[in-house]
Amino acid sequence: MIRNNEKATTGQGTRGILVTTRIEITPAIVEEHGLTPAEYAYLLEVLGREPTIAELGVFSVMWSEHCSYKHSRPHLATLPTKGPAVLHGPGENAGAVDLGEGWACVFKVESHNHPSAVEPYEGAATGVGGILRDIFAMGARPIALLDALRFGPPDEARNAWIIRGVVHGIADYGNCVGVPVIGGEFSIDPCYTDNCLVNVMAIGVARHEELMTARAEGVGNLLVYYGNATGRDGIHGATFASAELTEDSAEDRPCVQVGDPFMEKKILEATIELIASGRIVALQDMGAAGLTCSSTEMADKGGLGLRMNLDKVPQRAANLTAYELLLSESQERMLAVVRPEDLPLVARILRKWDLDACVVGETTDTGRFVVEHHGTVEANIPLPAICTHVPKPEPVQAAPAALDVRDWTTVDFAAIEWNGLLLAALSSPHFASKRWIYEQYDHQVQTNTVVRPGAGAGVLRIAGWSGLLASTIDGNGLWCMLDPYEGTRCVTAEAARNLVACGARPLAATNNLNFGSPRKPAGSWQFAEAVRGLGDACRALGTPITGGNVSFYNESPRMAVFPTPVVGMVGVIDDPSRLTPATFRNEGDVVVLLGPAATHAGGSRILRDLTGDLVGPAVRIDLAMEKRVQEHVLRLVGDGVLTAATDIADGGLLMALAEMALGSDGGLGCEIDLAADEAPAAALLSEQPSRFVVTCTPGDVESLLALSRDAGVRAVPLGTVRGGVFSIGGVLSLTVYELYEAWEKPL
Amino acid sequence: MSARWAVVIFPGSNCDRDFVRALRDVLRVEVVEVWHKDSVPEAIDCIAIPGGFSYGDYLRAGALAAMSPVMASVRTHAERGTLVIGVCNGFQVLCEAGLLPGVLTKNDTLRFRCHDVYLRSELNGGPFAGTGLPQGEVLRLPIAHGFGNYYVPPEQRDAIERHVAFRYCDPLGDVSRRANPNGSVDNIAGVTNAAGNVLGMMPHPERAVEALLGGTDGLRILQAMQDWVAGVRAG
Amino acid sequence: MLKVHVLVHLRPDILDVQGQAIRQAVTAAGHGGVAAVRVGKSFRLEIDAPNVEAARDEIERLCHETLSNPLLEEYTWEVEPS
Amino acid sequence: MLKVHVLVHLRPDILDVQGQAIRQAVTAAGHGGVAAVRVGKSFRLEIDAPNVEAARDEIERLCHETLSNPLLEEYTWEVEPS
Ligand SMILES: Nc1ncnc2c1ncn2[C@@H]1O[C@H](COP(=O)(O)OP(=O)(O)O)[C@@H](O)[C@H]1O
Ligand SMILES: [Mg+2]
Repeated sequence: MIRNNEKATTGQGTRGILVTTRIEITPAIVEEHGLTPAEYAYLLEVLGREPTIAELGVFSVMWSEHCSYKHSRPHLATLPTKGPAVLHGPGENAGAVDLGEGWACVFKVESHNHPSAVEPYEGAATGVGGILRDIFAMGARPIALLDALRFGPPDEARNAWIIRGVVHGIADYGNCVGVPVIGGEFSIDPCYTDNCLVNVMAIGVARHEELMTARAEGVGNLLVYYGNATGRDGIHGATFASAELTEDSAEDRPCVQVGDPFMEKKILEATIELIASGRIVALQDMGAAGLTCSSTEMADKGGLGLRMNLDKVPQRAANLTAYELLLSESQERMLAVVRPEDLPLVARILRKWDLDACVVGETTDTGRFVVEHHGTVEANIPLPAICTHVPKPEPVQAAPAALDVRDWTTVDFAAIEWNGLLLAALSSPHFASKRWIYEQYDHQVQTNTVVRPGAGAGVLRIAGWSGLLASTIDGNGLWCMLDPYEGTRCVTAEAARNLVACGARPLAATNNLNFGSPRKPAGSWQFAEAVRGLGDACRALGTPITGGNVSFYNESPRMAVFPTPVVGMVGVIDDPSRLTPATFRNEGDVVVLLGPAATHAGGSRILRDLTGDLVGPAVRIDLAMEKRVQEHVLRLVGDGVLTAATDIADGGLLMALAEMALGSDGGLGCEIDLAADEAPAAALLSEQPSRFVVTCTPGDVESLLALSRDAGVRAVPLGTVRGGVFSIGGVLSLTVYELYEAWEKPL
Repeated sequence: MSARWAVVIFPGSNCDRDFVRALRDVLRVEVVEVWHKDSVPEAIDCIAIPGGFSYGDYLRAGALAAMSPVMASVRTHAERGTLVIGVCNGFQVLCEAGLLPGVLTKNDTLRFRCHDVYLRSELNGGPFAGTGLPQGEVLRLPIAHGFGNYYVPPEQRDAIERHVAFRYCDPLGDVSRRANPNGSVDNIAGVTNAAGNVLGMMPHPERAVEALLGGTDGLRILQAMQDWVAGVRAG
Repeated sequence: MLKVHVLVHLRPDILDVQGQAIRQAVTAAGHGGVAAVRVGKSFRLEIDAPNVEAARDEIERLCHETLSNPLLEEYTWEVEPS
Repeated sequence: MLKVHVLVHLRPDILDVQGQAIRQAVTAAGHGGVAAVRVGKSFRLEIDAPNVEAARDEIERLCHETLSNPLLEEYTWEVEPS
């Protein structure tokens, strides 16, 4: 046994330190920890000796993609992150923007794809828990959730099991904590069969002065741990989330975590009380890589060091090793930095919620992460080596993958019977009513929900603030598969358009980048292109990125997911009386299409489902035009000209019209006529961006058309809102009831 | 003379703030928040037990909260005639505590359900209806629960019939099987105790007090309680 | 008809959040002697099979694939006298 | 430390919708032989008492007042070898 702490602290330790753990670090162990030989060589250089097994574990998780963003960081650095409204950009637990009147909105999206693929219920539930903690760790009370879900077709039993489990897991967790789910997405494609995508966005609000950061300050301040005790669950979750799913993953047992929403609710309330007391220096939840990541990041941000004693960590399993304590991803745990003199008050607040304040360490000025367990130093690592100076992976040769794309004109449109096509599309799980999902979510708790899920963006009021907050989350893997750059630009524009449709001015965005392996040329190229597109679109639309998440390795030996960036956006309706519905409101209103003409039906979700092929060409966007149309719609909303508005996205004009009918209370449909020279396939199915369907009273049509002309936005009257019927002249004729019967299909 | 209200808060309550806001900001009454480890003060006219997942609803919905220290004082108040309203989880707590008959079990759909329902009021005057909410009136209120399936054993049905407060119905007031969201016996959505001063209901009146959020029917119940207290005070 | 009783409990290394909350609440309510609680599920099945031997594989599969998730839970089963 | 195993099931006259749903699901998944399923809860307690006699009243109260709701459920318990 060695006790050569001194040597270790000065970084001159010898092999002797290995004795403490009695595990020899073989090349096989290094490989198991996901480190390349080059990375291991760098580790040896940093440490000046061989690592202990605990240290190897720490390096492994901190250098994993999940924590270090090593593959993505250079790309993400190109995103626009500044703007007049941005209070905190990427780098904190979550981003924050100014809403005015002293209010801040904190929001972020996180994925829990890999855990959900093996244990859908707990995987999704713990995903909700994690993103909520990111929000309240910033000092904000979580007020809403949105979930973006993607699965393989539910006619496969395993997919159906995953779908039900994920929805149930989100429901149980969010409902219990009491945060309403006010929107989301639900999309089906065979490419998500082996890797479902479960992205959850959370939104919180705080007064500016209540905002908290994860930057430790001061030497000799205490690290206070509270929440659930640490167990063996989820060990190496972060490295797990950074590796492809294989056949064996199902037996990758220790990675599965269980959620405890009751504990989450208690730590939420306690945290808000703690922050209000003004006695917290810094705060972070223990998420990926648990105690290690949360403590080291806070210390490193403050340029400090850390000493930690693992004997003080609350434990609920016998004989946990230092390795396990450092890497456990047990849920519902928080770590606060507290001045010693404030500890009694902090402990008193925690006790009210039946929580203990456990001092597990303190900040130092050494810049090192020193961990003791049972009287032995188990780790002694310079913090920058695991937090900032992470090894750079070798760049992967970026080459566009050859795609097997079928041109849309080769589809036999003459054979299409449009009534049947629409009904089939409406009853497909992708387009069918999501009521069966959002009715399992308490979408009204906290009594702020002004627009419930069901049509368009979710809208919240915030007591004490004069505006309304609109939010949406959007993605489209199909568009991005065809062209990751253009697709991502279109997705970002769609998110903004969703907000504009309800009358909201887009403010800022968050994103979740779901991709395959960045170590393969296709994945690496798709990622780079998507991030480039995201940056372009956000710059053009004036919506800075305030945070986000990257999920790589969404692939299995037999398939990779479509590149699927998901964009979450928040916006503001300054004048609540201008809130505009997404559904038909009055019989006799005139239906108008705003935006460019459709040129092709490539990228169409309906054609993909119909043919099983990737039907191209890719959807492209002119961002200047997009911005012009959006500003025009906001102007019309402001002038009170519109009675309803929705954007055109997946499913094209056909689905936009159908959804405006299906969401209306009174069974309102429409009678539409396409221009004589327009081919129905392109007109109805095209997913060409920058387009809205709006309605106005007959009396306002002239001014709507005139205003559009002045704004340089194409406006085409399509027809009229009618009770009960849904017809498109010469193409299809159905009743709203028939639509409804096809659409309302619970899973 | 305005009533003094207490809102009881358990760890895991999540509609407590909504209830307080409905009372304070909309009904504009005086409210005290009572933590589960404390007692409801003497000088209180109405007690609200809000919804949520007290103690995570682990074991059975409401069961662990029913054993908590504050419930002794709620019981004393209830016996003395103080008005008590339990909503959603609060209803489950009151049943588990034996202050109301019956029990709430898993929805027969086996799913959590959150949407608006219609309720027919079966109350014939009294503290929760007064004159503003006539018998047979149809209200529209939201539900949000996974355990709202009301059950009383057959031998107790006759006894509680007179104490049924609300039944799930269709928009026209028809109490049909289709209108029953959770399998509750006889479409029961709310009941009172025999004395008539304790009400439990699954739908959320405190969520329906502002037009902006989709309806104000919940206000009618809270206002009735308010008026009743004023009437009693006035003698 | 075979009567089979299946018990499914969380694996010992997994946090039993329900059990933990129940123990705290019953202790606070005066049942001081309760030192630990772990919660599981009990399934009473009736299976159409002449005897245990004929049903053993079916029961094992049922337990493994449907009634429990081996990632989180473990199970035991026994045939009850009918 | 006494190890007590408590089983709580719905009373026989109460429809077990969850059990029914499970039966349908397993039948659909190919387990044709499953004729009935009833779902209950299993609690494994550790009670600080020297022997069963000393703990009997406490256990009965716990089962009756807390672990089950007699309107819906019935319970059985037994002490397990430790
Ligand atoms: N997984 C989900 N969770 C909650 N709400 C959802 C989910 N999926 C869809 N919704 C809601 O259903 C409505 C229709 O969805 P979608 O057609 O994707 O809307 P949009 O075209 O506005 O993006 C929206 O209000 C959306 O928020
Ligand atoms: Mg969408």
